[in-house]
Parts: sequence; structure tokens; C-alpha cells
Amino acid sequence: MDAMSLLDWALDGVLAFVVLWLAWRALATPTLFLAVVLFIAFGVVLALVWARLAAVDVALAEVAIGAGVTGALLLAALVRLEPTMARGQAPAAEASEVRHDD
Amino acid sequence: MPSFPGGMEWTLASVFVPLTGALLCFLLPRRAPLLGRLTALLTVAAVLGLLLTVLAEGTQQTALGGWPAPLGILWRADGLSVALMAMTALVGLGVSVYAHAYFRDKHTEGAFFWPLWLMLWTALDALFLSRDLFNLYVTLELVGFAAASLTALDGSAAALRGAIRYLLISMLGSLSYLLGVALIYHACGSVDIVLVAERIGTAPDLVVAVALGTMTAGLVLKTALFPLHFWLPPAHGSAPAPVSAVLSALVVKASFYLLLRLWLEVFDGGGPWLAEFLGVLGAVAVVWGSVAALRQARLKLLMAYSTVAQIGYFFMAFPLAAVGGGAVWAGALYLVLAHGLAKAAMFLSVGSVLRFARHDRIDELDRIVHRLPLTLTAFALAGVSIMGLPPSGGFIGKWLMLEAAFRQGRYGFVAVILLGGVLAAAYVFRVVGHAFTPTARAQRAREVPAAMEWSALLLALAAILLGLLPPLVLPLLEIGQVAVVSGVAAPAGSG
Amino acid sequence: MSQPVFWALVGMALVTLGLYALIVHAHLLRKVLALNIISSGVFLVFIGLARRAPEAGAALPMEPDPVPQAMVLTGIVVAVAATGLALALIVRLRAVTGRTTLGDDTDD
Amino acid sequence: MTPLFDPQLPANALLPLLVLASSLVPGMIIFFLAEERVRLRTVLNLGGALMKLALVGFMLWGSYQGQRFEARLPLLEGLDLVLRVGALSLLFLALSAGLWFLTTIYAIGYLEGAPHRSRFFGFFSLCVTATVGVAMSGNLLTFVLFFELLTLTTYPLVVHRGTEAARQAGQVYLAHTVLAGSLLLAGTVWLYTLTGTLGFVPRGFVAEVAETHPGALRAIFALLIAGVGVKAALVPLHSWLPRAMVAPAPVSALLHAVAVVKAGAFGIVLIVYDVFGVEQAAELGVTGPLAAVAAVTIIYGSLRALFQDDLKRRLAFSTVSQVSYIVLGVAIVGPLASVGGIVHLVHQGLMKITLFFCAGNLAETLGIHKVSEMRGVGRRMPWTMAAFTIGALGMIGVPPLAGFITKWYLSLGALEAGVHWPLYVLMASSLLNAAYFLPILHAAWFAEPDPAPTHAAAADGHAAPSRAHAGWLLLLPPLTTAALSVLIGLFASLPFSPLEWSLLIAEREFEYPEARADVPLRPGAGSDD
Repeated sequence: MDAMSLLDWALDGVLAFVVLWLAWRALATPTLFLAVVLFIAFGVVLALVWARLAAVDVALAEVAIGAGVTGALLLAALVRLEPTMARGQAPAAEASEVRHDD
Repeated sequence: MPSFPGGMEWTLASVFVPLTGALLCFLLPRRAPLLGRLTALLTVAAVLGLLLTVLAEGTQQTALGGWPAPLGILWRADGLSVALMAMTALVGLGVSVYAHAYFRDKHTEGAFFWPLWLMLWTALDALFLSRDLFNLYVTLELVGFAAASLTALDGSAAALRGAIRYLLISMLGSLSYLLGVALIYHACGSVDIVLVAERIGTAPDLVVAVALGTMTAGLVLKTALFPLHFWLPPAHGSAPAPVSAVLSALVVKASFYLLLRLWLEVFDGGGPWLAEFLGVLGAVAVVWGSVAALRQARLKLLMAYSTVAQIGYFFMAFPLAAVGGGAVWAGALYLVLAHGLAKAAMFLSVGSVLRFARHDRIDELDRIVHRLPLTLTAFALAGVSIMGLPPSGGFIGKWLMLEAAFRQGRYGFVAVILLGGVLAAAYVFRVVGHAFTPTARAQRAREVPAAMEWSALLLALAAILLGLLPPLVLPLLEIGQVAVVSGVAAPAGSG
Repeated sequence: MSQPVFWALVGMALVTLGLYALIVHAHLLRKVLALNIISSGVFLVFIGLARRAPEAGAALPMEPDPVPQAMVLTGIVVAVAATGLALALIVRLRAVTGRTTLGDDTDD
Repeated sequence: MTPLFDPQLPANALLPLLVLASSLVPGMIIFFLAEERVRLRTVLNLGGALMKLALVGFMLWGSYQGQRFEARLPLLEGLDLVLRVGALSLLFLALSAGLWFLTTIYAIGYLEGAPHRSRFFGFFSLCVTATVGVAMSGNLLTFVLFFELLTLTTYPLVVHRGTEAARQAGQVYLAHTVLAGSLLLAGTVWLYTLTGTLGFVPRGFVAEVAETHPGALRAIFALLIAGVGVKAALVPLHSWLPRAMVAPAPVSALLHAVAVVKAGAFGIVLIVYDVFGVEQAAELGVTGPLAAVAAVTIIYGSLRALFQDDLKRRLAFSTVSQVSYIVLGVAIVGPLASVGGIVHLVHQGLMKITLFFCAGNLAETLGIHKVSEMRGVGRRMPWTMAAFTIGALGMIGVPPLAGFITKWYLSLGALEAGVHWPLYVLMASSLLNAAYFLPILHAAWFAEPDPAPTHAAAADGHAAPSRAHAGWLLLLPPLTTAALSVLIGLFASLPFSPLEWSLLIAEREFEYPEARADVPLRPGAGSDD
């Protein structure tokens, strides 16, 4: 009983740590592209959490919609928003309000 | 056996008619103006039917799909719901008539306007009818989406900024609310308002307190109570006139309505401390919003800040009602209804002025009084209600709140309520005064369709007429109210 | 600490993280990410807390409650719709103004 | 006299509403009339005014028969909107209905050919509707409603000319009246929370709470008086009135004699008599300060009038001074002083409107706006100046004109109440009145005209050929009001005269107990029931 419970806790702990770390990195990483990729990863790991919490439907939905569709939308938007930095760019460009001419 | 069509049919119609209309307008954009107005008329008829049924028979319940809660959706139309739906219907009818003329030469915008607006109407009616915390979340989000899309309608940079800011804020507010729902479900095992209300007494205090906090914070953010109002003026000030009217008159009311429901029916009057806090914020909002309105150079922004100020009045009811009970809520609701009608009329009038003069700078209104008399009349009449002068809906609301403030010896609130009226008069008459004087150089003017002028005027008249109808409206508001707040102890530091 | 409370706290942590990011980041895409993380946090609170207390202490300690799962499913759909709408507006703003931030001033 | 308003008879609800409608309905129609439909507009205006006069006459007659006139509309729980016709209402109603009729005639002449007349006459009618509403208010709530309505409907008249000066005068007017309105509202709500009723009754309705909440009642009194005192132009709340002189002459007449200032003074009378009850007010110690304010206003207004060269401004300050006679009469607690105050509602209205009509005529026909330009105008416009002279002499208080009656009763009242200072105030004021009116009269009648008359062709009645018609429309009203100021002075003791009516009101307010029945209220006459 205790061992199982300990294993449970370990699993929960690792999952929680990964989820939080991914979320933090997705929000803090300097490049937007990387941020979106991390966010998709966050969605996938979150789906594991749902499965762990016996919410299988939610897990499937999270993979398909939360990570999949949202990720695709974010990437598509990123291409239109920051054509130059869709792939690894100087971090400063994000925060600065350079006026693009188009 | 109730007669056909009875409460259930009217209830369903008041949501599914605008929904169907929205879909049809989406599919047939070229027919949208006609379909839209037709839908508006039918929706008004449905709401009227529901109103009369509720007046005659009391609260109406409708279970969707035949399942009981929590899986099925239970709609309940009581007096409060129906009053807000009726206000929405009146404003909706006016806006629909107005929009037809307004978008006549802007076909692209018009094609987007109709489905979005009818969607918004659907979501509002569904929100007013829902009694299930999670369904309320969904309808709240729908209202937010439709409102944000409408704000962005004219595609200008200002409109897009306003729309994005509003959307982000709206989502944040809804999520905060949803967090509260999660906590309540945990504590009570249900999201049905009636069941939750029964069980919340035995729930852990901490969970309930956190739920109250997050839900109130989210809804307050969406209602734009000072100091969380920063998103409102850009959104309401940059949208097309009919959209501004809808945003100010209806959309902020939806979240306020929800908050009121929660406080009245779930949290049993909330916490005295929180009520006090909201009341003080409301008082600050009244003064700050009015002063900000006075300082605006543009008419639409003036109107938007006026909305910020008026929202303050609604929140001043929270601490007053903790002692004063039902009469205070009645006063606040009266203000909500009157503000809806009056502010819609004002934004529509401002839209006519914009169309006429191509600008809305207050100092250059150039004798609007002779050239757009009906529009200025609408503006001034609606202004009477905003100022709270008799006879108008705004007066009744202020009277009830003033009465409570005096009875409780809260002279600070008395002063704010009165000062708000004086400041409102100052900004309304600043506009009216400039409408009499000519500007240095004559301005080119564009014709304003009669439908635009008259729809605004009729809404303004409705706001005035509301002031003569308390014997009809006040009993309506009480229908279905299980218990008006009474059990809450007086806040400690009153005065 | 029981498992539901643990996950609820993780959810709250996500909410806090997202709220912080929403406020400090100017870039709109980042704000959308932040909101998505907030909503994930809220869902986690919802599902984490919604399960019956684990006094049985078995390998499958709690029976899943279908109601919050259905709600979170709906919530995920709502969130993706919101994300889509927000992104569409942001792309429009970028096309009109060349900016991907809201700027400081409220007026134009 | 027969008892007014037999409570046994059912109340007639239709007439008060008709009185309102007789100006409301024509007003609303006029708004939608095209500018050039002069004839229809005139018919509506005069028809409405005549109709109102007839209705008021009918109610006067009905009241003598014991009929009650009362209309109710439920509003809030325990609070109705009430229109009720009492003795005091009738006095004010008759005054405003009569003067409205004359002012309408005058305005039609004055504004002939001017722009935006439909708007003007529309608001003109609404303004009178609000005034008669004030007159017929059966409770404080109704009073507040019509009082605010009066503010709103006079604003467009003040800014009517659309100039920057007019706009600013309008803002000043509003700043004063709206602020006052909120004080009035505050006092009203506060009073309601204490007493649970707002219905006007002779001798007031605050007696029950007077012992428990004297402080609150004093504050309420101050709020209410400040609220109506702005319109009554009590110093220091008076400064809007001289600035509002930018409005056209008929508006000035309306502001000073028919509607706004009068409604303010009427409000003070109502608050003292029918809300607090004058004796109760005296017990609370609030009549003394009120009397002081009135005295200061009387002297201050007269002093300021002395130094105005602009004729209309001089008249405006004169109004500030004269209206406070009413307040003074009310605040000296005593039946005779009350009679003087109440009767001055009518007297001041008639005399002041005469003066404003004449000032308008001088401005319109000769282009004269200043006192210093009035040398010799008596010869060029003898009729106008004759009317002006009567008005001015009446203001000074020369017997047997109306103003004399007022001052006589005020003086008797002060003596009856055992105070002497009002006599000095009255004397000083009369001297000042003489000082600012007599030079005008002297210049107009006895001075040589200026060598270069501004408009040589202009003279009474047949000014410029195009304005001949308007000339008579402008002349008739001041002559009528001047004649009336003479007649009501001469025949003050006849039944139905304003004085007799005021005696009736004062009797009901003070309600002498049997023991004091020997004290005759009418000087030189016993009680004649």
C-alpha cells in the first residue's frame, strides 16, 4: 500500500514538475517559435496528467484540440505575425516595438 | 395544462429565434438586413410573450432535452431574468432598426454585423435564463466572443486594439469565474444554482470564500468596475455606433447580472467586507468616471466614461443592500435597466452625429440643435435619465438608493450619489450647450436617415417612461426571488 | 496532502504563472499563450478537485466523476475557439498597423 | 367664505391633468411645426393659453363650490405623484396662467420673423407646463419632479440665441440649478426617511419627528431652502439671474415673473407652510436665519441694482431684491406678514413683468439697452414709458399701487410679530428702489432726448411700417399688466382679489384657536364667515 502510494506520489510529482516547467519555459523563453513548441509539449504532457487522473476523454481532447489544433493555430499565426523570427531570432526583437512596414 | 404557446415555448423561442436568425444571416449575407430585422421583431415578440406569461403565472422552468440537471440544461425565467431580457429586447429592436440604416452603405461590415449581433442576443438571452453555473460560463464566453468580434467590426487599428484588449480581458474574467465554479463543484457536488444554494451552507468556508473571491473578481473585471475599467473606453469608444450601444447597454450588464445572481442566490449576500470594498470602488468609479467623462474631447469617449461612472452606481448597491435588502437591489436594477435604455439611445445619437458631421468633437458640434433636432432630443432625454432627474428610470433607481443611504446614515454614499448626478449633468449639458452654438467655419453635413434618429429617440423615451412605471416593474423584479438578502449582519464600520 | 489538493495546487500554480505572464508580456501572442495556460490550470483544478476523497487508498483510488470531465471538454473547445478568434484579430492588427502589441495609450 | 374643498365630495382628477395638457399638448405639436406656419402656431399658442385660463377660472369657481381637484399616479410604495389644487396653488396658477397668456402675445410680437420660433414656443409651453405642475404639486416628490422639469425646459430658452455668451449663461444657470436640484432631492429623501410621508398639508407634517430629530430637521430645512433658493435668487445663490439676461425679452419676463424665480419663491412658501408649518419652523429656530437671508438679499439686490447701467441687469437685480419680500413675509412668523409675503407673489409678478415688457420694447424699437440711453424716451414711446412708470412706482411702493399693499402688510406683520428690524429693511429698500428707479423716470420724461436719436422713425404703435402689427402685440401686454397692478392695489379688499385670497391662505395656515378669535386678521374688519 505504502509503496504503491509512494509510487503514485512520485509519478504525480514528476508529472507536475514537467507540466510546470514546460509552462514556465513556454511563457519565458525568448523566442516565440520555441515558446509555441514548448506550449504544444505542455499540452501533450497535460494530456498525460488527465489520463493519470482517469479522465480519458479529456486526455484525448487535450491532445487533439488543446495541443494539436491550438498549436497549429499558434504556428499559423506566428508565421504571419513574425515572418522573420518564426525560426530562432534575436530575443530583443520580440519585446521591442519595431514598426514593420508592409 | 398550460396553454399553447406557454412559458416553455416562449422561453425556447427567445433563444432559438435569434440563434436561427444568426445562422440564416451568416448563410445568406445579402438578405441579412431583412432577415436580421425580422428576427429582431420575432425575438421581441417571444420575449414579450415570456414577460406576460411570467407576470401572469410566475417563474417558468424549461428543461432542455428532457434530462435533469446537471446533464440537461435547465432554464428558468423569473422576474429578474425577464426584466433584463425585456430591456435587451427593447435595445435590440432599436439597434436593429438603427443598424439597418447605419450599414446601408457599408455592405461588408453589415454582412458581419447581423450574424454576430444576433449571436450576441442569443447568448445574452441564454445567459439570463441559465441557472447552471457552468452553462452560465459558456454563455458568458459566447457573449464575450460576439462582443469582441463586433468591436473589431470596422477593422481600424483603434477598433482592433479595443477588440483584442476586450477579448483578452473577457477571457481572463471568464476563467476567473470558472475557477470559482470548479471550487463550488468541489464543495457542493453540483453546479445547479438551487442545489448549490442548498448545500453551500455545509461547504468548507475557505473554499467558499475563495470561490466568492475569484468569481467576483472575474465578473467585476468584465463589468469594468474601477479600477478594472481600463479596457472599456477604448473598446466602446472605437466600435461602430450600434455596437457601442450594445456593448454599453447590454454586455456589461450581463456580467453584472450574473454577479448579482450569485450574490443573491448562492452566496447569500456575499461577505460584508467584500460588499463594503465593492461599494467603495463603486463610489470612486462614479466620481472618477464622471470627471474623466467631463475631460473628454470626443463624444464617444465621453459616453464610454459615463458608462464607467454609471457602473459605479450598481456596485454601491452591494454594501447598501447588506442592510437595506430588496429595495436597494430594486434600485440598482432600476438603474441597470434605465442605463441600458438611455446609454443605447445616447450611443445611437452619437452615431447619428458622427454620420452627420463626420466627427464627434464636442467643441465643434455646430448647431446640431437645428440640424438634427430629433437626435439631440434623444441625447438630452437619455441624459435626463443618466443624470437621475425625474421623471426617468434613473431617478427611481437613485431615489431608492438614496433612501437606503439616508436610512443607514451613510452620508458619504449620499454625497457620491448626488455628486454623480451633478457631474453627469455637467457632461451632458456640456454637449447640449455646444450643440446650440455655431463653429467658426461651417461644416459639411451628410444626411442622417430618419430610422437612425427615431430609433434613438424612442429608446430615450423608453428610459424616461420607465420612471413612471415602478408599480409595474418593481413587482416584476420580485417574481421568483426566493428570499431577498436579509440575513446578513450589518457591516461593522458603517458611516 | 491528498492527491486532489495536490493537483489543485498545481493548477493554481499554472494560473498564477499564466497571470504573471499575461501582465508582463507585451507581445500579444505571448498573452494568448498565457491565457491558454491559465485555462489549463483552471481545468486542472476542476478535474483534480472533482474526485471523491481517496480514503480507500487503492491503486485506482478514485472513481472518475463524469460531470466535470464533460465540462472541461466543453471548456477546451471554448478555449480553442477563443484562441482562434484572438489570433485572427491579432493577425489583422499586425496587417493594419504592423504591430503585435497593444501599445500603452488608450486612444489612437 | 364657504369652506374650500369639501372632503365629502369625490375629487375631480380630470381638471388638473387638463391644465397640464393645455400647454403640454400645444407645445409638443409646435415642436413639429415648420418654421413658416405662423398662423397655426399662433392659434395653438393662444388657444392653449386661453384654455388654461378658462380651466383655472373654472377651478377657482369650483373650489368655491367645495369641489376638490386631485389627480394621483402611484409611483413608489406609499409615494404617489399627486396633483392637487389648494388655495395656494390656485393663487400661483391664476398668476402663471394669466401672465403666460400675456407673455405669449408679447413673444409672438417680439419674435416676429426671428429664426427657430417653433423650438422657442415649444419650450415656452413646456416651461409653463412645468410651472403649473409646480403650482399643483400635492407632495414634495411631485414638486421636485416639476421643479427639475422647469430647469430642463428653461435651459433651451436661455441659450436660445446660440451665441457663445448665451451658452455660457446657460452653463451658469445649469450649474446653479442642477446643484440646487440635488440639494433639494437630498432634503426630500432625507425627510421622507424620517417622516414616511411627503404630502403637503397646511401647518406641515414634521411635528411628530420635531422632538426626536430637531437637528436633522434643521439640516433638511437648510437643504430644501437652498434647493429652491437658487431659483428664488436668494443671495448668495443669485448670480445666475443677471447673467441669464442674454436671453430674449419674453424669456426674461418668463424667468422673472411667471416661471422660474416665482417657482422658487413659491417653493419657499410651500416648504415653510405646507412642509414644516411656519410655527413649527419658528420653533426649530430656522425662520430667523431665513429672514436674515431675505433681508440681506433685499438690501444687496437693491444696492447692486443701483450701479447697473444695463437696463435689464438693473431690473434683474431689482428682482433679486423684490422676490425676497416674499421670503421675508414668510420668515417673519405671523399671519399679517404671511399675507404680505404671499400676496407679493402676484404683485411682484405683475409689476416686474410690466418692466421687462417695457425694457424689451425699448430694446426692440429704439435699440436702447442702457439706462444712460433713456433720456427723453418718454416722448418717443409714451405708452411704453407710462406702463414702465407704473411698474417702477409700484416697486417703490407708492400708494395705491400693488407694491404698497405688500409693504403695508409686511410692516404690519412685523409689528404684529413684535419685531422692528424688518421695518428698517423695508424703508431702506424703498429708498434704494426709489434711488434706482426715479432717475430713470426723470430721464425718460423730463430730460432732453439725445441729439442723434438712434432710430428716428420709431415710436409707439407705429414704429417701422413692417412692425406696426408687432408694435401693438408688444404694447398691449405691458399696458394690461400695468393696469392690473393699479387695479389690484385699488381694489385690494374686494373678494377674489389676490389680497383676499392671501388672507384666506394665511388664515388656514395659522388657524386661530377660539380664544384668539377676537384678534381680527383683516385690519378694520371683524371675522366675516
